[in-house]
Parts: sequence; structure tokens; C-alpha cells
Amino acid sequence: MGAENRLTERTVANPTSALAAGALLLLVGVGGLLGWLRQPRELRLDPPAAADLDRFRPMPNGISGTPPQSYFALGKPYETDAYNLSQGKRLYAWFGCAACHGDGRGGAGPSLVDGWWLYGPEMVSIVASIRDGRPHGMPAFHGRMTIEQIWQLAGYVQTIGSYTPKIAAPSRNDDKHTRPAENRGPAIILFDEGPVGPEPGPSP
Amino acid sequence: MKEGTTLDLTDLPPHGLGTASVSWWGTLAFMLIEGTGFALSIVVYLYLMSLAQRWPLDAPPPDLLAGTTLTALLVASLVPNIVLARWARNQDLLKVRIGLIVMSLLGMAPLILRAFEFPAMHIKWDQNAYGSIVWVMLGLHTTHILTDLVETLVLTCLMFSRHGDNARRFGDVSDNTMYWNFVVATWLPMYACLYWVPRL
Amino acid sequence: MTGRDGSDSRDTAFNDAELDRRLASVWSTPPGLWGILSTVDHKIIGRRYITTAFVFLALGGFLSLLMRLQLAQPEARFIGPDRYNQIFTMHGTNMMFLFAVPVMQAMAVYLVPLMVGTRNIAFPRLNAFSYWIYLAGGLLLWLAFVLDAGPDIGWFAYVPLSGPQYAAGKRADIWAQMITFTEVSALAVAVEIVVTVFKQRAPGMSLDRIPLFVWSMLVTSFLVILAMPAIVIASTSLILDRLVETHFFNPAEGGDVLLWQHLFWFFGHPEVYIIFLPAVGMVSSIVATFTRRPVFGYLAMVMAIIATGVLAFGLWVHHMFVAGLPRLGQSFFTASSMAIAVPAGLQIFCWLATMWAGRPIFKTPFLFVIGFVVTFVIGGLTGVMVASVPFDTQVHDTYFVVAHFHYVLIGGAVFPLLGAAYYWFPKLTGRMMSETLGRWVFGLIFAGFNLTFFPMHILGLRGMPRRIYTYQPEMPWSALNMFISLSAIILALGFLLFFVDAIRSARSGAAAPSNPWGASTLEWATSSPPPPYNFARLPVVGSLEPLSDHSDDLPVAAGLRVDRRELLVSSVVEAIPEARESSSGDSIWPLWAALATSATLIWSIFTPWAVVWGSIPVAIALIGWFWPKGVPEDES
Amino acid sequence: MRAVSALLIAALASGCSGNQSALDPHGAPAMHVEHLIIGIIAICTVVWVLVMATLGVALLRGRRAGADNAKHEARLTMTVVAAVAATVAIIAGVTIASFYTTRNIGVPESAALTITVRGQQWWWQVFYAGAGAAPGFQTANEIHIPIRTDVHLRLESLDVIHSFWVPSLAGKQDLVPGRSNSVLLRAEKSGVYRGQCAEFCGLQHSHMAIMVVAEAPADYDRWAASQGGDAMTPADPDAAAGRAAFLAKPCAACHTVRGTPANGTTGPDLTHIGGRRTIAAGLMETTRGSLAAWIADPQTLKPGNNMPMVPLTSAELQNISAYMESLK
Repeated sequence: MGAENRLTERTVANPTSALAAGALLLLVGVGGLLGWLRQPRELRLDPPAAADLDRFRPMPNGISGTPPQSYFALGKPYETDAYNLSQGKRLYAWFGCAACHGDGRGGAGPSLVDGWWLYGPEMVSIVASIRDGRPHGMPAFHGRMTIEQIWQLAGYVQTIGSYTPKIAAPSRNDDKHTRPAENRGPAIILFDEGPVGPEPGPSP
Repeated sequence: MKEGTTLDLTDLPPHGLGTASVSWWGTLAFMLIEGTGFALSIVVYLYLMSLAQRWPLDAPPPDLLAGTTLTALLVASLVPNIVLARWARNQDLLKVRIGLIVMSLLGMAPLILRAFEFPAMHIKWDQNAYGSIVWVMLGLHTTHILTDLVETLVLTCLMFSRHGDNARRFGDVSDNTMYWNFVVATWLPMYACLYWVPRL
Repeated sequence: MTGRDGSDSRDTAFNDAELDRRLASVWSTPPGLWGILSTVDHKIIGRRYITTAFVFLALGGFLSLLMRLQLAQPEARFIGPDRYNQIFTMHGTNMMFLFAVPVMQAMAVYLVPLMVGTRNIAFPRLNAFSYWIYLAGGLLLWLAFVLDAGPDIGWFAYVPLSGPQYAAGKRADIWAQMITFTEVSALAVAVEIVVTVFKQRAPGMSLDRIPLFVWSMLVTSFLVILAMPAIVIASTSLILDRLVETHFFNPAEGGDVLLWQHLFWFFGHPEVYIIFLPAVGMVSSIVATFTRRPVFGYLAMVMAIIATGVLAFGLWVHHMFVAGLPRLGQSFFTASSMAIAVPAGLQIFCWLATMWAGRPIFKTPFLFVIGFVVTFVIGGLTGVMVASVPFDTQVHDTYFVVAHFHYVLIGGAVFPLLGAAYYWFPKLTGRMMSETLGRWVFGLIFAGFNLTFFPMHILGLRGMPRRIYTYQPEMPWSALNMFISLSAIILALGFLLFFVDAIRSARSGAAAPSNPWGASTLEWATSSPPPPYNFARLPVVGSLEPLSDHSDDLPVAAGLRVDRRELLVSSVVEAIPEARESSSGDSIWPLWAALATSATLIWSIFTPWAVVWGSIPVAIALIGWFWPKGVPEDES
Repeated sequence: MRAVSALLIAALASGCSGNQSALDPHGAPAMHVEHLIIGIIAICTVVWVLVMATLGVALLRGRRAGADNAKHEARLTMTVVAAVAATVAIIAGVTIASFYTTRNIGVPESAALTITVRGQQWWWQVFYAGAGAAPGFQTANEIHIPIRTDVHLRLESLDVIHSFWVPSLAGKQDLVPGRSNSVLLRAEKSGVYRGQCAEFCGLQHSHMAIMVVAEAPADYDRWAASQGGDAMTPADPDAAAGRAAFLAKPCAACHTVRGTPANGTTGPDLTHIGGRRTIAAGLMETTRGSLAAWIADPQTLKPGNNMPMVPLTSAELQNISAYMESLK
């Protein structure tokens, strides 16, 4: 009886310890791999990197262009990082964007969520619009915001007007809700025939 | 360790029925868990109501037709359900098969009515907290109808298979009828809460 | 089929050796990977559960050392605020949801079937499923942490900080969904324990002959069943708020911020007793064995356990004394929070009386019990303090509370658990742990614990809030914090030594006899470790202490079949045999079901449609699980 | 074990030296609570010592063989029953004492002064309502109160839950979004009392302190009158240049300096920042150097806070710091 018990013990104990060891190895291995891949939340952007964000090259007509190389090196943080997008959302409220663009559906200024982009949906265009202003009333914000804040705000504006809902998008605010939240894909829901608001600036 | 035999179990039945069945108690325990969940959802509803200036928030009270019809249907379904439970206890395979088909149909019908209940609330889940809680309550209960329906359908298939004529299966059928009684019983306070509390 | 039911397949027909051989062939888990993945043996799963929980304990302890490193000096910059917030959230979440509750349930998974004298837990496949789900939830949380996506909202995740507006990214969703994993697993185990205790007790083990550990696990399981739905509702609402814009916690649209706190603490306070009551059972077992007499006042103890369980649901508001609720309601909760000191006191007095009347033997498990009494009484008394509303307004959310709940949870639950580990280790592994190392482990942990956590009371009274990643040099806290951080090293060394002892003993400890401590409950009636079928013949119980009354001739029952996994179902109150019942065989389907459920739950962090599409593989796995396979266990 | 009690007593004694301590009360509410704290701790210490003594004797007492078991058990039962009865009595006593103290620290119907405190991530916005001719005004991270006066604080939150806690003056109370809470503040003697947010509120929960300055009623009135006025226009050329730079740079988009075009509302009102004792919610004392350090790199000093790092030349930085310092 004793021998048999020892036998059963071995057949029982070994699989368990093998399993435990396997699970632990898997955990450490996958964890290490993912840890190597991880992207920490950047609370303080180095001043040189921030200054470089100012050095993007828009096309001569102010539509589209090339972001600075460092933007790609950082991993396009203002489009894919939820923290930056949520900061952009706060900036939208703090810097009075709602005075002209309302809850995103426009007012005195054009709608941002109807799927129409007067200057194209690229980050560079949106950043240029905020930083330098546009004809017909869009003021320049370079004296009121830092360039990093402008990129954060631009990322958020791009999110709310995107055609497909993104994984990294802010959700609703703890406020009165006035329109579907960003992660529901407003440009699909609120798509509007024809641009509203003023005509785009003069074509080249 | 020397051991002396003092009890002979040979004549015991090889499978317990009713309260002698382990799965009966398991079903009961899961009903307790889910019943607590239902009760808490009603508590959340009443809590939100107690905070609101007016109730329902920015919506008229729900239309009664779909919900009341569904309630009547659920209550009516108890009759065939209890009859099925009795047939299952008597291990009458033919009648149990018929009963299961009836109960499968009676499981599907409420789902159709439920589809009309959501619009009858006159509010979406993302409009305000009232909308959120009524959708969650309806959703929670719909999930239970749905899971019991799937279980009934699987049991129906089982009873028509070679595994059907087995005391264990009749026990499963009887546990399933007990669960359906639970699904109906939990709906009654939810119905009162969703449809009549806003009219108080 | 009736032919196989004849006398040739009954245990009455065989001598001991032949019976063991036949039972082993029916109950054994096959060797190899398939056996590992498909086993439903409660002992293998229980051991697995315990091991995993202790791995999480070690990981959580490592995090606490990181925190102590950061807090040793003012304005230290080892860890930034973002990572620190993740670390303390992970520490709390991990310890509560991945260590404390699961390890207590795991001990029950292993021990309760043995203590009530049955061959496997009720619903063995559900048991396998619950382990896999628990493992998946733990992996989800830890992988997210490694990815820098660990939750950073505190273990009670107060909205709006955890809500859609202030918790960017998926961190809070991962926290909430991890809750779902651990809830599912904890609820499943609770159901198994309740049914095992109600229906699978050995013949003659009437309600007044149930060991106190089993009573405590029964009450704990009911607490789980009644408390966990609240956190399911809470975490689901949070996910819905974040994913599909419901407004449960949005005050602007009729929701309420404090609703979260009510729901969370309606679960969260019983949670403390879910962790503590099993420890009561462990202490009772150890005290009875090492004082050589039954626990004083069995009935009073059972009543105290039940009273604690009932009162646990009336205390939740004492976590919200400074949230601005009406004064009258707060006074009621002060009274109820104070009242729970009475059953807790009764338990302490009964153990003291047992020690007084008995003849104490100072082995390691008993040392941990002594350490438990010393520290838990402090934790209980500081509990009385924070139950007072005015007192609480000064210490709420300070290090005083941190000290208080570590005294309750480590002093009140981890000390008994470590004692239990030394006590039941021989039963789990068939080997003894080292008595010499055990004394060192106890000494280091006891000293390290008190030196680490007692000064935190003082820090709290002197104004140090909890959950701060640093503090300013002008605050008078630096010296004590440095002292605490240094003491934490002693505590960590104690735990390190414990793990060393456990691993070493599991590999090469002295072989254990079936009843090394001379204990009197049924788990010691079988070999160490028990055979896959636990008992060759089911014991018949005639008293509260079956082994001390029949030390050499335990009465047994005969007549079960040996050609299928069969056990005995007995009545709830008197444990009179009602039926022979089959117990499920090994199956891979619980693993598939767990994988399908995990995939669905993780996917649903990203889109609500995951619930719709994911339910299909879950349903397939469940049908595969329950569909009869034509095996003997399916006969009736 | 004696060491533990000795440590406790030492701690109670040394508590008097801290400036943010529940054991160093300077206001009626905090004093009531302190009496309760000392009383309950004393009772609990006695209980603990008794239990430990019993434990020690139970474990170590000599054992006689063949004692009268039945009689022994009966005596034990009596003892346990008596101990439970004693527990009930102590618990009831503590509960009643607690109720009594609760009544003493309640917010009265009417208070001489009502101040609104609004918590934000991670600073305190403070509103003083105007009284008679004196205009109302806004300030941040510093509350002035007259001594020996009941002050009613109305607590609100703009974003997440915070908790207002100045241990020397009163127990804490949460600031809950969507709700309004109250706390009674009272200082018996003048002084600066430090407090800190006590409910975890995100990245910079650790650096969210508040100063309560209690002063003689005459001093308080003088302070309130000066706070109501607009900012001084600096005479010093550095500060004047700083004013111009402040208005031209993003600073003005978030901060208000009354009497200038700067009227941002996102950050703290800076009209009288030079007169406050600390900057950045108690992070540093207000000096020209600390102001410069803060403006130059707020994200290193308080990572994650909402003030961006604005690129400035060193001259601009010096001038703006000088301007800030001049805003008394």
C-alpha cells in the first residue's frame, strides 16, 4: 500500500510541479517580452523633443505635410496613446474650442465630427490649423498653447472626426452628454452631406 | 489503521433525485447568486430613483403592452413547466419530449416580445442613468431567458438521443424546470419595478 | 448495464490491496500533459490553486518592497507617480483578489472533501474550470502591469477617477475585467464547497459533528455567494460606463458617484470576513491539535462564525464615513461595526480557554497561532477605533488605516495561513516541513511584521495620508518611514525563508506518516498525501473527533461500486446516506470553456460585440462539457 | 510587548511637534476628536494588555494532573461569559462616547463665515463670498480664517473625489463631484495649519497640500480687503518686463491676474500669488527662486500636473518670476 501511495504521489505531484514551472516560465517569458515592448506614459517631454515637434513641414497650400522625424521615433504618441488623447480632450474644453466648434458639431466654426476635413485629416494639417490659424476666423494658438499641447489637442480632434472608431479614444465625459462619444465613431454616425461652415481658404 | 465495516451502502439508489441530488443543490446555489444579482439591480434602480428630482429621467413611463404581454406569457408558461416537471419525476420519456418542445417554444416567444420591450422604454442606455439601469435590468433578465432557452434546447436534443432514457437526464430536466420557475419568479419584481414604479 | 452493477463491482468483494488497485485505476489522473490539463481531482487542483496563490503572494510582496524603497526617503525618485500608482493598485488588487480569497478557497478545495470524508469535491469539472479562470485573470492583470497598462486607480477603483473621463486607456477596464475572472472562479468554488458540505458528508457527520474549519468555509462560501454579486454589478456598470457610455456614475445625467462606493463596499466589507473566517477555522484546527483537546465551546464558536457572517453585511458604510452621508445612518453603522467585535472577541476567548485548559505543544503551527492572537487583537482593537465616526474622520485614508488592515489581514489571516501551511503540508505533499526553519520563519515574520506595520499607526495619526508616492522633506515622517522600510526587509527575509523551506521540504523533507500531529479530524485518517480516491472505504462518523475516539479502528461503510467514480450523498442535517452518486471523470472541456470565456472577457474590454460573438464558443464548450459520453459515471 | 506600548506612548507624546497631526489639535472640533482618540486608545491598550496576560498565563502556567475536569470547564465557561459581557460593556461605552463626540463636531446651522473650496487635480480653488461692500474674490491653496470663529467650508469637486483634511483643526471630509459637503473649521489660536488631500485623486495626490492661516480678526479683515483688490502694476523694471512676457506667453491663457488682460480659468488665480506662503499646492515656499524653478520645469517637480513646460529664455524666466513675486 505504501509503495502504491508513493507511486500515485509521484504521478500526481510531478504534473503539478511541471505545470507550475511551465506556467511560471511562460509568465516570466511573455512578461519579459511584453515589458520590452511596452510604451511608458510620458509625463514630461524633453524640451529638445518638444522643440522638434514645431519643425514639421506642411505643404505649400497648408494641406497635409510631413511630421518631424522625431514624431515617428516617439511612436506617433499623439494619435495612439490614450493618455495624450484624453489630455487633448481636456485642452479642447480649457482653450475654448467649444466657443466656435460647439461639442464638435460646429457652430460659428465648422463641424469637426461630420467626416469632412477642410484641410485633410492628417495630423500635420490639424496641428498647423491650431498653431497658425486658418482664414475665415480660426485663430492661431501658438501664443496660448505649447507645441506639445497643440499636438495633443490635434490628436483628439482627429479622433472625434475619424471615420472608424479607434481602440485608443476617449469615452464620454462626466457631463451632460450632447452627442455620441468619440469611441462610438462620430464621423460615421454624424456624417453630414456637404461641408458646413465657411468655405476653405483660397486654393493655390 | 484497522477498519471495521459498520454500514452497508449496497442498497442505496445509484443516483439521487430531487433533494438527494447534488445538481439540484448546485442549481439552487446558482439561483441564490443570480437572485442576489437581480435584487441588487432593483436596489440600484430604486437608489437612482431616490436621487432624481423626477422619475423617469427625461422620458415618459414605459409602454405597458409588450411588457405586460410578456409577463402574462411567462406566468402562463409556468403551467406546462410544472406539468413537465411532474412528467420528468415520473420518468415518462415521451411526455417529457413533448414538454421540452413546448418549453423550447415558450422560451423563444418571450425573446420576441422582449425585442419590443426595449423600444417601449422610450430611452436609450446612453441617454441618462435611468436609461442605463433599465437597459441593464432588461439585458440581465434577457440573458437568463436566453441561457435557459439554450439549456432547454440542448436537453431536448439529448432526450431525443440515445442518452435520453436515463434517470440522470430526467433529473436534469427537472432542474431545468426549476430554473425556469426562477427566471419567471425574478421577472415579476423586475416587471413591477420597471413598469409600475415610474407610474407611482 | 445491470450486469455490471452486480456484486463483483462492489468494494465488499475485495481485500484491501485489490480494492486499492481497482480504486486507483478508476480515480487516478493519467500521467502526462493530457492528465495535467484534464484532471478533476480536487487534491491536484487544490494544490495547484494554493501554489498559484502563493506565487501571487510573492509577486505582491515584491511590489510592496518597491513601494517601501520609494518611501524610505522624502521626495525620492526611484519610481515616478504613474508607476507607483500602478504598483500600489496592483499590490492591493493582487493581494485581495489573486491571493487572499483564492488561497483560502484553495485550502478548502483541498481539505473540505477530506475533512467531510468524501472522495471528490462536488462538481469536480466546475472546480477545474474555476482554477483555469482564476489563472487567466491573474495572467491578464500581471501581463497588463508588465506592459505598463496596469490599473492605476487603487484597489477599490473609486469613480470618477476610474471612470471614462479620468482613467485614460484600458487600465481601468483591465482591473474591472480581472474582477470578473476572480468573481466567476470564487463563486464557482463557493457553490462546490456549499454542496460538498451539505450533501457529501460521511455518514453520521451530523451538523454538530462538522469540524470548525468546515463550518467556517461553509459560512465563507455563503458570504461569497451573497457578497460577490454586488461587485459583479459594480464592475459591469463601470465597464459599461467606459465602453458604451452608460451613465451609472455620471452625476450630470442622473448617476451617482457614491453608488460605486455603496456597491463596492457592500462586497468589500464581507470580503474581509471571506478572508478572515477561513483563518478562524484554521486556528481552531491547529489549537485543538496542539493543545490536545477539542476547542472550548464548539457551539459558541459556530454561532460566532455565523454571527460574524451575518453582521458582515451591515458594516459597509463605515468605509464611507467621510463621504458626506447623513449622520443618523452613520451612527447606525458605528453601532453595527462595533457589534462585530463581540463575536470576534468570543472566538478569541474560546481559544484562550482552550489553551488554558489544554496542554500546549509549541510546534511551528502553534507558534503562528500565538502570533495570530497577539497581532489580530491589535487589528481588532484598531477596528473598534475606526468604527467610531469622529475617530475615523482623523485616520480614514491615512497610514493608520494601512496599519489597521494589515494587522487584520496579515495578523488575522496570513499568520493562520502560514500556520496552516506548516500544519497541513505533510497532508498535501507527504513530507514534513522543517521545524528548525519554521521557528526562524515565525520569528522573522512576527518581528518583521510588527516592526513594519506598528509604526504606521503613528505615521497615520501624525498626518501621513495613504497612497502618496512621496512626501516632502519638511514633513516629520522621514525617520519612521526609513525605519519601516528597513523592517520590511526582515519581514521579506521571513517570507523568503518560508518559500525556501516549502520548496526544499516538498522535494526532500522527511516522509510524513498519515497523522503526524495526532490530530482528530478525518483528513488525517488517510495516507499522506491521500490516494486519488481519498478513502478506500468511506469512514462512518460518530463524534466531533472521530480519530481520537477510534484511533485504531475507524468504522467504515461499504457497498460502493469500484468500476466507476462513486461517492456517497447524505442528508443535510443528519448526514444519513441517501444515494450512491457518480463523480465526474477527467475532462478537457473545462479548460476549453475557460479559454473561450477568457477570450470573450478580454476581447470585451475592446468592443461590446465580443460578448455576442464570444458566447458562441463558450456555448459550444459548455455543451461539450455536459453532453453524456456513455461512460459508467453517466449510468443511473 | 512592553516595547510596543512604550513606542505608542512615545508617539502620542511626540505627536505634539508635528504641524499636520491629529494629535496636535488647535481647534474645538479637532480637540474633541483628540480626547476621543486618546480615550479609546487608552481603553484598547488596557484590553490588549489583559488579553496578552491571559494568553501568557494560559500557555505557560503549570499543569496539575488529574484536576477536576467538570468543575474546571464550568469555571472556564463562566470566565468566557464574563469576558464577553465585559466586551459588550466596553463596546457600548465606546459607541456612546463616539456618538457624543459626533454631536460636538457637527456643522452648525449658521456660521460667521462661509468659504467654498473646490478641489481640482491637483490644487484647491477657494472662493470667498463678498460681504457687504467688500467684493468676493478667488484664491488658491491657502485659506485665511479669523481665530475663535466658526468657519463653514462648503466642499465641492470639479473632477474626481478629493478629501479636505487639516488634522489640527478638524477631521477630514470628502469633496465629491455632483454633491456638496460641509465641514466646520475653527482655530483657537493663530498659526499656519497644513493640510493635505486625503483621498487618492490621481498622479499628484501626494502634492496637493493646503495651508490654513488663522489670524486675529483685524489681520483677517485686512487680508480679505487686500485680496479683493486688483493686482498691483509693478514698478520694478524686471517685474514690468515680466508682466509683458506673462501676457504674451501661454501663461495668460490659463491663469487670471485681475487688473490685466490675463483671465484664464484653468489654473489657479495668480492675482496675489506673491502674498501666498507656498506655490504649487504646498510644494515649495514662495520665493523668486522657487517660482523660477517651478515655471521652468513644472513636470519635473510635479510630474503629470496640468501646467505645461513653456519654452522661455532665461531673461523671460527671471522677469516672470520677479513679476509673480511682486504680486503681493
